[in-house]
Amino acid sequence: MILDALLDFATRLLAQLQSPTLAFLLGGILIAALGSRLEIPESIYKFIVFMLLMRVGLDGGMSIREANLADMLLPALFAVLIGAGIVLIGRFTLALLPSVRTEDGIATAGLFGAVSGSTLAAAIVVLESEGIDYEHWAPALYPFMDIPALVVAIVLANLYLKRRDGSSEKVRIWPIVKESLQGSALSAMLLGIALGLFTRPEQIFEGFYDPLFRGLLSVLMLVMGMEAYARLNELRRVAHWFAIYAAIAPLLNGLIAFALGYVAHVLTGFSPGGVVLLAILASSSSDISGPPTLRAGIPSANPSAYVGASTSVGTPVAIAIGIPLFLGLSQVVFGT
Amino acid sequence: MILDALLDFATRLLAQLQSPTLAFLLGGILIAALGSRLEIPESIYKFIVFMLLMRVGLDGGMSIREANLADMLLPALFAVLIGAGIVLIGRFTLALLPSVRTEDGIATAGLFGAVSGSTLAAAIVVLESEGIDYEHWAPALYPFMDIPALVVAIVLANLYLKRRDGSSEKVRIWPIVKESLQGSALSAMLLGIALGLFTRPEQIFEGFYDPLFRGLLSVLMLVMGMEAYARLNELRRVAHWFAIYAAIAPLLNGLIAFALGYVAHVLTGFSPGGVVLLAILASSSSDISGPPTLRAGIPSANPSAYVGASTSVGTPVAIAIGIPLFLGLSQVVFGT
Amino acid sequence: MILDALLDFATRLLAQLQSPTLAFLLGGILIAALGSRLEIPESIYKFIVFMLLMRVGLDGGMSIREANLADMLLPALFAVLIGAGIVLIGRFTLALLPSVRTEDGIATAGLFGAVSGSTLAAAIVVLESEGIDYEHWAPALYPFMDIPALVVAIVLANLYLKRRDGSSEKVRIWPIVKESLQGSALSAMLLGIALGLFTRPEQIFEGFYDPLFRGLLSVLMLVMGMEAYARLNELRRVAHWFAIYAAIAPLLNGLIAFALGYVAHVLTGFSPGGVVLLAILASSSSDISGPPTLRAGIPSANPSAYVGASTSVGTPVAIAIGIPLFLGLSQVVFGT
Amino acid sequence: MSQQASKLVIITEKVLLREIVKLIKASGATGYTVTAASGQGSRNTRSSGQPAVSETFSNVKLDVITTDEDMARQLAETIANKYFNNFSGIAYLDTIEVLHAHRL
Amino acid sequence: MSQQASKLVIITEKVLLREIVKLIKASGATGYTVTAASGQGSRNTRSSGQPAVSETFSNVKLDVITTDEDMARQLAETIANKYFNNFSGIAYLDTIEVLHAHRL
Amino acid sequence: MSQQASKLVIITEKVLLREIVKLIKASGATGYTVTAASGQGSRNTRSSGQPAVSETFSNVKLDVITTDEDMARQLAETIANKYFNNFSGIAYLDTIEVLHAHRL
Ligand SMILES: Nc1ncnc2c1ncn2[C@@H]1O[C@H](COP(=O)(O)O)[C@@H](O)[C@H]1O
Ligand SMILES: Nc1ncnc2c1ncn2[C@@H]1O[C@H](COP(=O)(O)O)[C@@H](O)[C@H]1O
Ligand SMILES: Nc1ncnc2c1ncn2[C@@H]1O[C@H](COP(=O)(O)O)[C@@H](O)[C@H]1O
Ligand code: NA
Ligand code: NA
Ligand code: NA
Repeated sequence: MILDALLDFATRLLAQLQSPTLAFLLGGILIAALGSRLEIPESIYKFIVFMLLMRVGLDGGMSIREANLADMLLPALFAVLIGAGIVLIGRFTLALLPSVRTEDGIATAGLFGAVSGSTLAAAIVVLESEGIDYEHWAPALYPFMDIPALVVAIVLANLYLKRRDGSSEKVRIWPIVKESLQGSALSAMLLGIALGLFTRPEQIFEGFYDPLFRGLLSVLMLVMGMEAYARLNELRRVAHWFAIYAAIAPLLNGLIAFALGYVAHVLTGFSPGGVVLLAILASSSSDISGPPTLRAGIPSANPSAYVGASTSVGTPVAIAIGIPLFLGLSQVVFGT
Repeated sequence: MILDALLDFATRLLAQLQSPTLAFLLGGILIAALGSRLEIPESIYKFIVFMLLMRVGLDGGMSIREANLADMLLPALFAVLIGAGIVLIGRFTLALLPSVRTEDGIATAGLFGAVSGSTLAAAIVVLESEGIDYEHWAPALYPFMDIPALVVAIVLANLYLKRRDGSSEKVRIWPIVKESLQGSALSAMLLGIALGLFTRPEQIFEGFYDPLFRGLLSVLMLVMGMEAYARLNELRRVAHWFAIYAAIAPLLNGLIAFALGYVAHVLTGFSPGGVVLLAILASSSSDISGPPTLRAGIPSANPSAYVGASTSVGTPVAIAIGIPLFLGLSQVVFGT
Repeated sequence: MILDALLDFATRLLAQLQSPTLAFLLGGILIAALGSRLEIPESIYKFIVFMLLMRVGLDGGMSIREANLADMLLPALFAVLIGAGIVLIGRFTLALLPSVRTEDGIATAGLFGAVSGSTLAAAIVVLESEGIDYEHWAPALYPFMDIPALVVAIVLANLYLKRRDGSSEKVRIWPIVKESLQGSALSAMLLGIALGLFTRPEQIFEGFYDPLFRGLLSVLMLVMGMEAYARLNELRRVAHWFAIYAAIAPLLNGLIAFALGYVAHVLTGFSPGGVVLLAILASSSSDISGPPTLRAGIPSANPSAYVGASTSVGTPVAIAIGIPLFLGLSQVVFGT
Repeated sequence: MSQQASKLVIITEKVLLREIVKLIKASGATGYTVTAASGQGSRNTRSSGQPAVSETFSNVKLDVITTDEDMARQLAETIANKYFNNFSGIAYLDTIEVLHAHRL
Repeated sequence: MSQQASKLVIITEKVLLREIVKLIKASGATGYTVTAASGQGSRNTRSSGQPAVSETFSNVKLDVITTDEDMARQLAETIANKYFNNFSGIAYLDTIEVLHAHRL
Repeated sequence: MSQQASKLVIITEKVLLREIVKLIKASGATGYTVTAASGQGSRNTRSSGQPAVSETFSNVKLDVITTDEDMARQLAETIANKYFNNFSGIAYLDTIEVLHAHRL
C-alpha cells in the first residue's frame, strides 16, 4: 500500500513534469539559465495576473451563491490558523538559526505563510485536468491565510526589534490588512468574487475568462521560471539556511494544512479536492503581493533573503513537488 | 401601458446592473473608491480599445457590402445634425450659466456631442445579448456624429473668444477633421470598415475579434469605472453645473436622437435596433479621442471641466441608465 | 499550361490580397501613409511575437516526436546552404555595385538570408487555410537558415574591412551563433520545440496557442505594414540599389530554395507544402532578430540601408508576392 | 572636444510633444532628448485622452543641449508664450560641459 | 522671470514613491517630477513585488525644483534618515536657472 | 556628508546598454542610473530590432555620479571611442553636490 502510494507519487510526478504548467516553469528556468533574451513585458505579466485572479474570483463568487455559508466557516478558521501557524513555526526554527538575522527569518516565514496567486491558479488547473471535484469557493480562503501570515510576521518582527532596540513605536494592524486587501492580486480576486456573487457574469466567464485560463497560466509559469533563475543570485548572497527552509517549508506547511483539511473533511464534509487546495495554499509562498507589504512592515529585513527564498526555491518546490505530492496523498487518504 | 413601460424599464435596469458590462463598470468605481492598487496597464488598455473598434469596424464593413447605400443616407444625415445640434444646445444652455466660463461650457457640449467607442461597444454587446437586430453598419455613423460635434464646438468657442478678445485668427476646419480621423479609436474603426468592405476577414472575425469582444469589453468597463472615480476630484473643482449637465445631457441627447431615429424608421425603415444605437451614440460622450482634439482647438478651456464631466458622470450615466432606457423605450414604441 | 499557371497565379494573388494576412499588412501601410495615430504598444507587439513563435515551436516539437529524423537531414542541410548562399550571392552582386558601400551590401544580404518569424507565421496560416499539408517540423529549419546567413555576412564583412583597413581583429563565430539563439524570437521557438518534444502541451496548444494564432498574426501584420511605411524614409536616404535588391531578392532567393526543396522532394519525399515553406523561409528577410546581431557584428554598416530594405520592401514583397507565387509554382510543379 | 554648453529642460504635458518638437527643430537646435515623466505642479491640467488610471506618464521632459545660450532662452520664451498660459509646464536652464557630440 | 533655483534629485526604489511624494508635499515644495529609472549602486535592494525579469524599471528618479535651497537640503535629510538605512537611494543637488514656472 | 561630484551623462542607442554598463562597471564607478529616452540628433541611426512604430524609446540615458572627475572623463572617452563612430550618442558632464549616497 505504501509502496503503491510511492509508485503512484513517482508516476504522478513524472506526469506532472510533462504537464504544461510545470513544463513552462522548468522551461523558464532553462532558458533563463541559457541566457535567452526572451522577455514577457511587465504590462502583459500584470494583465495575466489580473485575468487569472479575476477568473478564480468569478468562479468562487458564482459558487458561493449556491454554497452553504456554514461549510466555509471551519476551512476559513483553519486557513487563519495555518497562515499564523506557519509564521510561528518559522519564528522558532529558521529565525533562531545562528547565521540568520532574526528579522530576516521572520519575514521569510511571513512570505511562506502568505499565498501565491499563481501557485493557486496552477493547482486549480491541475485539479480540473484530473477531474477532481473541489468546493469552488475554496480559493476564497486565500485572504484568510494570507493576511494573518503577513500580520503575524510584521507584529513578531516588530516585537523582536522593539525588545532589541528599545524603541517603542506601536505596530498598527489595520494598515497591514488594508495594504494587503488593496494589493493588485487580492483586490482582483475579491472583485471577481463580488461580481460572481452579486451579478450574472456566467457568459463572460465561460466565453472569456475561463477558456483563457490555462493558456495564460502557461505564460505566467514561464515568467515564474525565468524569475526563479534570476533571483538565485540574490539567494546565494544570504545564508544557506534560507534555501534549505525554502525547500522544506512548502512541503511541511502543506502537510500541516492537509491534516487540518482532513479534520474539516471528517467534521463538515470538506471535499478531498478542497483539502488538496488548502494544502497547496499553505504550500505556496507569496511572490507578488507579499514582498511590498513586508518591506513596508519590516523595513530592516533583507528582501534578498525572503524574496530569493520564495521565488527561487519555494514556488518551484510548491508547484513541482507540492502539487503532485498532495494529490497523491489525497488518493492514498481518500482513495479517489 | 405607461406603467408597464416603467416597470419594464425598472426590471431592465436591474437586469442591466447585473450584466457584465455594467457590473464591471460599477466594480471599477467600487475598487477605486476602496483604494485598490489594481492597475490595467496602459498598453493593455490601448490594445483593448483597438480590438473593440476593429471588431466593430470589421462587422460594419462586412455588412455594408450587402447593405443598400441609400438606406444609410438619412441616418448619416441625422447623425451629423445630432452631433452639431447637441453642441448648439449646450452652447445656449450650459455655456450661458453664470458660474460657467463660456469656453468651458462649449467644450463640454462638444465632448457630449462626440461619441465614445467604449459606450458604443457596450451598447452593441447589450443589443446582441438581447437578440435585437440592428443594421450592422450603424456603428459607422460614429464619425458622422463625432466630427461635426467637435468641429462645431471648436468653431463656436473660437467665435466667442474672438468676439471677446478681438483677436482675429481664423479657425480652419480641415485640420480638426483630419485630427479626428487620425485618432487611434476612429482610425482603428475606419480601417476595420475598409478591411470588412474590401477583403474577406470573415474567418478572423469569427475566430478572433468577435469571440474576444465581450470579454475585453468587461476589462475596459473596469478601467472606465476606475477612471470615473479618479476623475471625480477634477470635477469637484469646477462649477456644479458641469456635473448636472453631465447627468442630464446623455439622456436628453439620446431622446432627441431616438426621435430622429424614429423618423428614419418611418421614412426608410431604419430598424428599431438601429434607432437604439443612434440614441446611444448621441447619449455617449467621448473620453478618449475627443479631449486631445478639444485641447488643441480650444486651449483656454479647462479640461478638468469637460473631461471630468464626461468621464465621471456622462459615461456611467449613458451606460447605466441610457442603454436600458432606450431599450425600454424601443419596446414601448416598436413593441418588440 | 504556362498560361493556366499565370492565370492561376493572378487569381491567387487577388485572393491573397483579400486574405486577412495580406489585407492587414496593406491596411497598416495605408493608415501609416494617412498619418493615423493608431499604435500597437511595444509590449503587445513583443507578446504577439512570443505567442506566434511559441505556437510554431510547440507544433514543430510535437510533430518531431513522430517524425523520422532522417527525413529532416537533407532539408536542414539545404537550409544551411541557402542561408549562406543568399549572402554569397548578395556579396557578389549588391555589394559590388558602384554607389553601394560594400559593408552595407553584405549586411543587407545577411538580413535577406536570415529568416523572419512573422513571414513564416503568415506562410503557415496560408498553407493551413488552403488545406495544404506540410511537415510540421519544417519551421524548425528556421535557425538552420538564419544563423548561417548572419554568420557568413558578419565574417565576409569583417574580412573585407580587415583587408581594406589592415586591422586584424579575428571574428569569433560562436558569439554570433549564441547571440542569435538567445534572441527573443528564436529562443521562444526553440523553447516551444523543446516543450512540444518532451512534454504534453496538446491541450494548451489546441485551447490557447493555436486558436489565437491567426488573429494575433493579423495584428502583427498591421504593425509590419505601419513599420514598412515608417521605414521608407530611411530607405530613401540610401542608394536606390537597396530598394531594387529588396524587391528582387525575396523572389530569387525563394526560387533557389524551391529548386533545392524540389530536389529534397525527389530524393527523400519532402512534401510539396514543405517545399513551399522552405522557399518562403528563404524569401523572408529578418526584421526583428537580425538587425541587432548585424549591428553588433558589422558596426560600420548603415542600418538605414539594411533595415529599410528588409522592412519596407523585402517583407511586403515576400508576403504579398512570394507566398502566392510559391504556392502557384507548387501547383504547377506538383500538380496539387 | 570638451565644450561649455547650456541644457534647456522643458517639462510639460505629453499632448504638446509633437508641437514642441517642431518648435525645437525650427529653433536651430542640433537635437533633443525626450523622457517620459509624471509629476505635479501648481496647475496640473492633464488630459492626454488616456485614462489617468492606466497612464503612468502624462508629462514629457525634453532636453535641448546647445552652445548658443541665447537661442535656448529664446526657445523657452517661445514655448512658454505659446503654451504655458493654457498648459502645465516648467522650463529651466542648466550649464554643462559637453564631452562628445556628433554635432553641436 | 528668470530665477536661480536648486534642483534636488532623489533616486530610490519604486516601492517608496507614494511615501516620498507625501514627504515632498509636506515640505512645502511647489511641485515635483517623476521618471522611471533602473540602476545599480552599492546596496541594491530591490523588491517591488514585480518579477525582476519582466520589470524594466524598479527605481524612480524624483526632481524637486525650489528656490529655497535650505528646504531642499532639509527634505533630502528627512528622506535619507527615514529610508536610506533600509532602502537603496541617492540624493543630490544641482543649481539651475528657472526660466518659466507657474509658481516657484 | 555633502560632497561635490561629477555627473557624467551618456545618451545613446538602447542596443548598446549591456555593453556600456560593462564599461561603467569596469571603470570603477560606484553605480549608475538608466532611464529610457528617445530623441534626435545629427546622426540618428537607430535599430534595436523593435519596430519603430511600436517602440517609443529607442535611446537610453545613463547617469554616472562620481567624485573622481578624471575617471568620468576617461569613461566618456572610452565609450565615445569605442561606439560613437558607428552609433548615435552624446556625452556630457555636470557638476552636482551629492547629499546622501551609500557609497561614492
Ligand atoms: N517645483 C517643481 N519641481 C519639479 N518639477 C516641477 C515643479 N513644478 C512643476 N514641475 C513639473 O512641471 C509640470 C507642470 O507644472 P505646473 O505647470 O506647475 O502644473 C508638473 O507636472 C511637474 O512635472
Ligand atoms: N554612482 C552612482 N551614479 C549614478 N547613480 C547611482 C550611483 N549610485 C547609486 N545610484 C542610483 O541610486 C540607486 C540606489 O543606490 P544604492 O543605494 O547605492 O544601491 C541605484 O540603483 C542607482 O540608480
Ligand atoms: N543637442 C542635443 N540636445 C539634446 N539631446 C541631444 C542633442 N544631440 C543629440 N542628442 C541626443 O543624443 C542622441 C544621439 O545623437 P546623435 O548621435 O547626434 O544622433 C539623440 O538621439 C538625442 O537623444
Ligand atoms: Na503559504
Ligand atoms: Na454623444
Ligand atoms: Na531569408
